[in-house]
Amino acid sequence: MIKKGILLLILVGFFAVISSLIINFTGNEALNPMAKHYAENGPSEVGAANLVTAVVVTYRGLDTLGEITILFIAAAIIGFFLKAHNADADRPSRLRKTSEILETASTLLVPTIFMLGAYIFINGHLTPGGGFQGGAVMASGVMMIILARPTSKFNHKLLSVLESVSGVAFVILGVLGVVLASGFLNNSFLPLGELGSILSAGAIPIIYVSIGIKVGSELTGILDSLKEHQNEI
Amino acid sequence: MVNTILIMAGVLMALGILLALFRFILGPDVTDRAIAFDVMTVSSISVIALIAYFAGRVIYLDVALVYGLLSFLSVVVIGRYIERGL
Amino acid sequence: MSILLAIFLGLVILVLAGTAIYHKNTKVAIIAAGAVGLFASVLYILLAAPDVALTEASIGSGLSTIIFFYVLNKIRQTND
Amino acid sequence: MEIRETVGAAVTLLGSVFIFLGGLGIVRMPDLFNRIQAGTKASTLGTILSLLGLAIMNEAWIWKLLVIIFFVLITNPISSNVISRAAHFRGTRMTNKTVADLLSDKNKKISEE
Repeated sequence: MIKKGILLLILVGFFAVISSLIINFTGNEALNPMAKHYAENGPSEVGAANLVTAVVVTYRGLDTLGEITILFIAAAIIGFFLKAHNADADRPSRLRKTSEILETASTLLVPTIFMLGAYIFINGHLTPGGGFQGGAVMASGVMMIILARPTSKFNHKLLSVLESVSGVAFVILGVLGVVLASGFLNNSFLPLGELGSILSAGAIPIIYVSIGIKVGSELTGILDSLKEHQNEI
Repeated sequence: MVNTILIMAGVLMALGILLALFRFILGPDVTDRAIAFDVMTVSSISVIALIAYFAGRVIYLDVALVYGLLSFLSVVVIGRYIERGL
Repeated sequence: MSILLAIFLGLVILVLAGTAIYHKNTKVAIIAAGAVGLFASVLYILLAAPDVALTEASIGSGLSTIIFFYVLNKIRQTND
Repeated sequence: MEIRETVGAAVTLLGSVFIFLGGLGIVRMPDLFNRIQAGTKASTLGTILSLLGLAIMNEAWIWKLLVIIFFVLITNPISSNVISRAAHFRGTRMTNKTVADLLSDKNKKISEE
């Protein structure tokens, strides 16, 4: 009882502190100076129709590199721990078989999902989306394969090669920005092109393709190591 | 005229989502809740399309595209987990 | 009109988040968390942020639910 | 084109009525399989109709909306099939009014003989 009373007092105190924020709230009418700079100079400097892409890939490209590194470390740790546990799991499978409807649907749906993922990260500079979202959609396509055919195996060598090559390509593109243009991940060493067409925005589509492949292969690695390794029934 | 009809449609969609939410909270079993989740997902695709119409921006439909293709995967995973097939 | 829809979505998210926190059954809690992601992405579209909505749709509502269920499956297999 | 927009809006309204009925069915039906039937079918039809109405209203969006309709039409039956199969294997009870259960063991023996 006393405990609840103290809790209530704490809550009321919190509300008293925060209430002035709620009462005096006014929405942001004008852009702050940095956002204003991005909004005014972004299209001419970067050439991307989707301004979020311009910020994520070029102005704040280092943050994206950090995010990808974090995802890579997470995938590596999951793979490390689950590999060690899976080594002795060689017992016979008691899986219930997949229904024919799911198997038949997967033959139609898996290519469609991969196509949607490729559309999302190739069009990243024109429409919403980009490398991360496209990679997640690609990993969902792999998920569909695992669900429809649980005994299918993946080529781990190919996955790790794809991941390393795309990561190195991302860094090399960034360094090319230092050498040929004004800074790390500057995209203007390729022609900017016409605003709104697919071959525009300099190196952004290439950078996004490498990010998409990297994220997709990392998430695929996570899903594959979480999967129970079952034998054929 | 057109806007009034579309606002009525939006209110009906919101009511449908509310009823599915009711089943989600009430549902005696996991499968009931999975079905309620499925209905909520499919209904929110049309809510997204309606928002895209009112905002007048075709790029919002990309999100509906992703939902239309990927939302069924989580329901399939729930089903395979329940029937011990995962 | 859009503020009414935003309030409705916020209330639905609150109810689902409460379910996700307080429900005894872990499976129900995971599904509720996925549904929170679903309505949050609709809310992001209403706030004119389609990039964030796409991320929430593909990761928050799709992949994270799947990964949670795989982890539950792992726990069930080791307990048997 | 005033008439065309009105027709499109009316189709969207019809779709939203079906979505509402799907929600009503999912609350009112007595057991799980009836709920799957009511909820999934009605909400799929409702979504298709409301997207179709929006496609009638402005022709610039028609291809993207048709692609979304195609995806919903393919993926939604799969999820309902998988979930009902799982519920059946789990042993979910049906209502007393159920007439035929073709997946049960007894019926399978009868059909094999």
